[in-house]
Amino acid sequence: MSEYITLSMILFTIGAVGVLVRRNAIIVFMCVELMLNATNLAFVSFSRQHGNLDGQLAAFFVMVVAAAEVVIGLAIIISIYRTRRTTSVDDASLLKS
Amino acid sequence: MILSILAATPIAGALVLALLPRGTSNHLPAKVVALGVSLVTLALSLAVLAQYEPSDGGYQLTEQHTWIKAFGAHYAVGVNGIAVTLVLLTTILVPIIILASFDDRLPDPKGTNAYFAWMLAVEGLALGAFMATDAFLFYVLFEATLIPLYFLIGTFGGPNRSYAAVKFLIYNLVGGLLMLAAIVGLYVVSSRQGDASYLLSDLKNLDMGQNTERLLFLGFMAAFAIKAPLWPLHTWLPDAAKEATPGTSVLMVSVVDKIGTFGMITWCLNLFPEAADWASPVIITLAVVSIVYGALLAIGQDDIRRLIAFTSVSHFGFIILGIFAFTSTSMAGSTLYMFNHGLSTAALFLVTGIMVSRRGSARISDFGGVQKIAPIMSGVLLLAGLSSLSLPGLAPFVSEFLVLAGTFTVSIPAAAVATLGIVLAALYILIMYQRTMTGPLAPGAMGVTELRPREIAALTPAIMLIIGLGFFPQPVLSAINPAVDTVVSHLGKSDPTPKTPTPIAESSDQAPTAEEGGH
Amino acid sequence: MLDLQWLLIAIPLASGALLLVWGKESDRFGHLIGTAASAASFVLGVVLFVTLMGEGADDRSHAVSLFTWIDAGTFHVEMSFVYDQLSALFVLLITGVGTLIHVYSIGYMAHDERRRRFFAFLNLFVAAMLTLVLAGDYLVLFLGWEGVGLASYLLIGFWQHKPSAAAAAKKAFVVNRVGDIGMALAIMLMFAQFGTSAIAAVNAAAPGATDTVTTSLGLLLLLGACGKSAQVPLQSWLLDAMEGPTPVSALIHAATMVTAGVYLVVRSNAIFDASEVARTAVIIVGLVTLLAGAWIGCAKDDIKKALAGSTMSQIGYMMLAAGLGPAGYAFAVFHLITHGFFKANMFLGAGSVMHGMDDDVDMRHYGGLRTMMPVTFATFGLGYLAIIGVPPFAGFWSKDKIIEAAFGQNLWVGLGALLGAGVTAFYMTRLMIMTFLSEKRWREDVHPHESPRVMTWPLIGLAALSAVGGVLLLGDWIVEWLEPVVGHAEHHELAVPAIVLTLIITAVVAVGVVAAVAFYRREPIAGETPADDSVSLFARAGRHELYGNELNDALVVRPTTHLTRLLVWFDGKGIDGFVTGTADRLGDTSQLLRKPQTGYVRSYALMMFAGVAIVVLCLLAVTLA
Amino acid sequence: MRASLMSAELPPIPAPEIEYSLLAPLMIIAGAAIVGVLVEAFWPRTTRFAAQTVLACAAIVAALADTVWVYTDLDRIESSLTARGQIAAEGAVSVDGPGVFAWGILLVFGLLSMLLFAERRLDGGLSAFTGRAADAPGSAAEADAVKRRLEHSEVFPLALFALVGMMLFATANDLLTMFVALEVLSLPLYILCGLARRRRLLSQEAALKYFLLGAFSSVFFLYGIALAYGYSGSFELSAIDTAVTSRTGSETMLLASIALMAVGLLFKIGAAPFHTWTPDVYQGAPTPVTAFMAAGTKAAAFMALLRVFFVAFGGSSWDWRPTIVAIAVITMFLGAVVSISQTDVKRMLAYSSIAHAGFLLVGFVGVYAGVAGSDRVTSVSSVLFYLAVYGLSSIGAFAVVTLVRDSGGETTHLSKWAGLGKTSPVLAGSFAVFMLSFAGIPLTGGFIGKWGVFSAAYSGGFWWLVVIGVLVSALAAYFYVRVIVLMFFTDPVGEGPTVAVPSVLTTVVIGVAVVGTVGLGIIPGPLLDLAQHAGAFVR
Repeated sequence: MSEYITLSMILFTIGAVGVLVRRNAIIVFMCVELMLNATNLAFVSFSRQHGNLDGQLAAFFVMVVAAAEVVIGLAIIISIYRTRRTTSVDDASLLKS
Repeated sequence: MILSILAATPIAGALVLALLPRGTSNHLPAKVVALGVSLVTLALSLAVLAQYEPSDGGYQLTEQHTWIKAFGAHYAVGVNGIAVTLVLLTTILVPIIILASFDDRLPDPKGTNAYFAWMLAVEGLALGAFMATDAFLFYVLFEATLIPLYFLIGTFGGPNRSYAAVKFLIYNLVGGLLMLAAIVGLYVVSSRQGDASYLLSDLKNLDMGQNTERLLFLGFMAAFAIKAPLWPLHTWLPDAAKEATPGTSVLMVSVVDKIGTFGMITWCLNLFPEAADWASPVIITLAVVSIVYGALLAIGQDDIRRLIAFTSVSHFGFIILGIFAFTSTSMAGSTLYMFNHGLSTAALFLVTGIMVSRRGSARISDFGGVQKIAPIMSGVLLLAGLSSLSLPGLAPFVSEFLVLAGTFTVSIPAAAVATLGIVLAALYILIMYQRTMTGPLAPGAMGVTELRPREIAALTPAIMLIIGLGFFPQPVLSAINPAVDTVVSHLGKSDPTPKTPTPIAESSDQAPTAEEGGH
Repeated sequence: MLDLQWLLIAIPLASGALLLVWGKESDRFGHLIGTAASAASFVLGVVLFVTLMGEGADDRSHAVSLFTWIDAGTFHVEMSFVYDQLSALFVLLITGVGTLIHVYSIGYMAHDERRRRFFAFLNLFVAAMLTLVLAGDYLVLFLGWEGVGLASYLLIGFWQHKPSAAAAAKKAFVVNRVGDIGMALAIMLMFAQFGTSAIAAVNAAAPGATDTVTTSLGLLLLLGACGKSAQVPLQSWLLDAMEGPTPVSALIHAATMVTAGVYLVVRSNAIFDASEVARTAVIIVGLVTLLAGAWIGCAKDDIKKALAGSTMSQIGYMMLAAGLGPAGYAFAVFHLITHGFFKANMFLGAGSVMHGMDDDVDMRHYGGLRTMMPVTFATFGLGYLAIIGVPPFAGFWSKDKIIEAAFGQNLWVGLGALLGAGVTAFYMTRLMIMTFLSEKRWREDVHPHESPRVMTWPLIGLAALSAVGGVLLLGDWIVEWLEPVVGHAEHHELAVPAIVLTLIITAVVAVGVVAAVAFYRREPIAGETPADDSVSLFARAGRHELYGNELNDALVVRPTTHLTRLLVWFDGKGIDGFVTGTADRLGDTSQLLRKPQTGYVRSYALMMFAGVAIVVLCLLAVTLA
Repeated sequence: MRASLMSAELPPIPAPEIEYSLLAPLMIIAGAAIVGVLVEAFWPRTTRFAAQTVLACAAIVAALADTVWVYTDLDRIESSLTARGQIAAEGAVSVDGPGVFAWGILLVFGLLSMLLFAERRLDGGLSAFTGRAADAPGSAAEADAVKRRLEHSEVFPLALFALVGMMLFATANDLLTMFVALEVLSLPLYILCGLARRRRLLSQEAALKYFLLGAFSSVFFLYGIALAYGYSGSFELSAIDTAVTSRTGSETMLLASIALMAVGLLFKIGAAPFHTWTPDVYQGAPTPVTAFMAAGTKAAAFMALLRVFFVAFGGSSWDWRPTIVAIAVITMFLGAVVSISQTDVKRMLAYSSIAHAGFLLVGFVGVYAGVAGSDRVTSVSSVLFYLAVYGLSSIGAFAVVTLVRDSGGETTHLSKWAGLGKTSPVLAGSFAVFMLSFAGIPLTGGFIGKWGVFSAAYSGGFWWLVVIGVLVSALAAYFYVRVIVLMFFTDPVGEGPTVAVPSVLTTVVIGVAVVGTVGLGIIPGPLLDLAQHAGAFVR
């Protein structure tokens, strides 16, 4: 059982590192999605472990939320892309200090 | 009820002034309204005095309503002899200040209404602080006085006013917030022993435990020591006094700073008697340092207003010394000193303010020989100065001597070093007088013309009181004594008895009255 | 009747206040009001004195309390006055000499536009001085003490437009304040020890107090007395004080105020009687001042400063006498009174001379004035004879008694006093010669003339008193009169009969006179003061007032100035620097802390991630540790 | 009918029991939001903005009225002396005193924000939101949108969705609901942040940053939920509490769960070191949105924080308190210190909000639940009061910001504010009142708020934290005071700022905020009693 949790953690960490190192907003965003799915894996594993369905249910909720997030996120990224012709998160740094 | 009306009158006056149209070019209506309100307040305070029974040491004319139930805070007011003295001082000084400030040249004349409105606001809040018998109410009013003063300094002061205003505010706020921590602590301690209450009468009997008591005492003392100001927490005062208008300076030093010393007696000593006793050696030391240090610094100043500010540091040292000597003599002296220092500093600030505004400079070296063209002004300056150096026959002498004599009975070194202050006081006043008023007329000082009738009218009451109380301080002292005795006995202290009582203690010449003297 | 003693004070006080407040319209007659007030006080003083004489010898101390001045805690002070044998004499001296000087001032200040204010200040002085001598409580005495100080300050600096006058006034006040520390501490000590500062009570309790207490009290009072009476080491202000108008010098700085120190010691006799150390200190101070003043008097060319040196010296005699205890108190007072007569006389004479010499004070510019100013010369001459102690003039009697008593105490003290008498004769003769006798040295444009009557009549009055003042000693009257106040003196048998001593003294005086004549008649007196390096070290030191000012500068003034500068620096850079420095540091911190806010979202994410790691580790560490 | 759809072998799923009367406020807002979407689709463009405004405001007012009714009707819980209310919606929502109180203040904030959203008089008759978000800034299309006076009236339903998310967040009784609520409140805000009419580049950047960091933080929160679930086997707070008190599972997992959930929540309240988004987003977002976020998000997130930590993790408070104390100190200090060197009003207010998060955390770590039968101020009641006052002053302050303008829209650089007190004393005076309240000067609500959180901390034994708190308050006061210096004591540079004349909407907002701020300083009693009355959380 703990292997799944370990995997989930590894995936989560990969996602987090991806967020930190990648410049492309889309990829950063995809890394967040990866982290969400790593969490889903954890939910399902724990659900199995505890023998109730709450965790699995949670996974569905998370998927829906993730979908909604994708909509919002892509909208924002696209609108920025239209303005700046780039999706690099490093270019959006007018607001600082 | 009358106390509430007394405090509310100037506040209401301030609101009226704020709403008054900005009218004519000389803003006379606003000035007259302000003066009128302050005189009504004075009349009310005299009415309070008429109802006050001096021989009673407790709180009178009390009023009490629950204010914030969750905090145990009350709207509770009342006056004892100490409070009534300071109420009187405030109400006497404000009309003088307003009258003397009629012609102040403000950076923006449109602000005249605001100028006087803020002054009245200070008066109302200060009166409230003196009359509050609830720690929370006291704290709120104590801190609230910062805002009008902040605006008075920052809006209407000299070129460097915003720096001075911010320094004033932050400095005092640091103290005030430390006191807030203690106020919060009081609540916690009090609520642990039943229903929370901030009433002075309840807090007096609170059992807090040694360490808590000391911590809370330090919190209160931090605020008061900055306000009063005690060395080395004084550096905001010279800057503020230098930039503020004379009227503001008087309000600040003569009235609002007195809340600090008043708070030491009424709150620190009543609430934390053991902690006060514990801290007294350090505080006495700092007070003595203040006396000498303030005086020496005053000698070294070239700016008249900074000089007066440093003299106040020195005088506040005396007041604090008297309070923490814990004898009824010295404490009565300190209380009287608050009153007298208020008067003498008011006279000094106002007359030098007139000088400075006519000369366009506050540097002592820019004056010289003014006596020749303005004899009355120089006379008033000299008299105010002499009162500041505690010349016998003028009011501050009585209080200063009481402080010293009372202190001497418990600490000879403190009294002896403090006595050095009387020489230094002579130096700073007389050097200032010598450089500004005597000698040949300085080239730029031609414009320092004689006092005008309105200015004389403003200064006369202060001067009369300074002289009158020099010979007849007893009316004030008789109100102060019972209250001070109550505080001293709450501290568990009593005055040391004479070591070699005189064999004819009640010699024939003083027999009739001496018996009344013993408490 | 004797209850009216407060009126003595009230009359001049009211007059002074009136003159100050009343506007310009009173300029024409203000001086008359002032003089009348002083005269009224004098008349009342005489009436009271006569009444007192009528009382029995033991009933002559009459106390009255007007009101409770201060009552706070355990501190209680009555505004009380005592009219007794001692204060009665002083009242007469103050109001009598005071009135004469008021009269004199009418003429002397005739051309001063601020004459009204001058008289107001004089009245205030008289009121304060009377308060001082009538006070029944040390604190009331202190009130008068400071009141005369204030009046002295105002009058020395009366011509405020002269920077030197203003400086001298300030110096006088400040130096006096140093003495006041002693007074103030003494009163506090009385309060702490005896629970009262009423003079009678303190004097009654003093014998019961410990040595430490009485010695401390004595020394503290002596410090006060030194300030007021210009005794070493607080002597430096008196010579500068001559900047004031001459009537002021006569009244305040010769006849009355400067003798207040002596009065204080005599009044506090019980304290000094109880402390050998304090008495000795008084003697030493008196003796040193006696000689120092005489020394200075020998070297000054400024007529007023020469007289001021003499005043110091004579007060030194009084101090010395007072330090001798019951044996000397009466003689101290006696000398104080005779000195009040002749010194006021001479000061007014000097003023008269200056009046005729266009306010020149340099004796080197005088000479041969006896013919131009006969009345002044004659009256001054009587004063001269009195001060050097030529029988039977007033000074002879008083000084003789003091020297005699000094020998009774200690041979060396006696010798010192005797030497002083000789030197006195020397410098006074020098002064007479330079001013009135020798050849005329005044400049062309100066036209010496006798002063108007309003000035000469007081001179004549004072001269008469200088001549006959010795009658107070007739039949030891003054000794017996004062005995209830100062106590009975044990009579000391001297090694030589009194008459022999008197002869010796007279001989010494004669030597002084002869020496001066020899010195100053030998060759013409230079018209200008010789340069410092052409005169003897002795003269040079005298001219520089024995370097008292330099000493004060080095020991007190300069260190204080440096300390003040240092503290101003410290206040700005140290204390306030700490405050503003803290503010600056916070500003720097603020700049530093805003650096991580780079605007790059990835760095924000990194910070968050690091934050997550830290929070997790913290939680684990807290729990597992 | 129903029975025919069910297959025989599946267990019957009972119909959930929903307490509609208790949840009505939530339903009203959610319903209004959905109706808003429909209005967007069908209502004629010309009056759509007005219709949306009326709809939103009416819904909020109705919800507020209902909230009051719900609050007064809350039942006292038998088992606890201080808690009132009940668990509703099958354990998903906890309608208890603090929660409903939070609804109340959130709805008030929402209403005031809607008034700001609806202000159209400041910028040539158009709202503060861009006409067509899809247009690139500076493009011809954008100019065309302006010419055609297009407006995004979707902001109202979006805001309502965010509002319902906040309300749910504050009352969520299980972690899954809480997560959903978090997203419901966040997602609309991400969009709203990017809709500014002026300075669109900044606005879009703010949206992007907020979105990326928000998503990042909510993943941590979610993983924390997963671990909590793994630890206890349930999402319900009370069940987790049971597990925590009995210490059944792996300690490490519990602690990691606490840490990760704390991160998500601390991110939302803007506590250091998770504050980095705050200044950038506050500055870039349209000011009405900033006001809404500053007041609403902080309140909702704080209630969630309190609920999670007091109800679910209350049993291990000794584990997390030291860390939270450290975070409180760092947050206070950082917010106060960095704001000193800010030159932009909105950024400064952002840092100030960080500092206030710190002060609120001070009240929170007191973990003081009160004593039965005593009226002592508790952590919950003090934080509730603080949130109310802070939110009110914040909205007021941002409302003032919308009025100070130059040709390019709002002028938020502090130097442009110099002399504002001379040209428009009333406006500057109002701003000064908010600043003084933030600084905690007596006679303003901020003072009472500070007193409350400090007393909770003191009661919880952290007197030294109170001392640090007051010292930082003094530090924080410095920059509030500096703004007053600038407005009142400094002469205007050049022409000085122009103050747009607002419509009655903004005026009302500022007026209410001023009256509320001062009123709560002088007569805090009623609101305090209300907060006291709210009592503890229902488990």
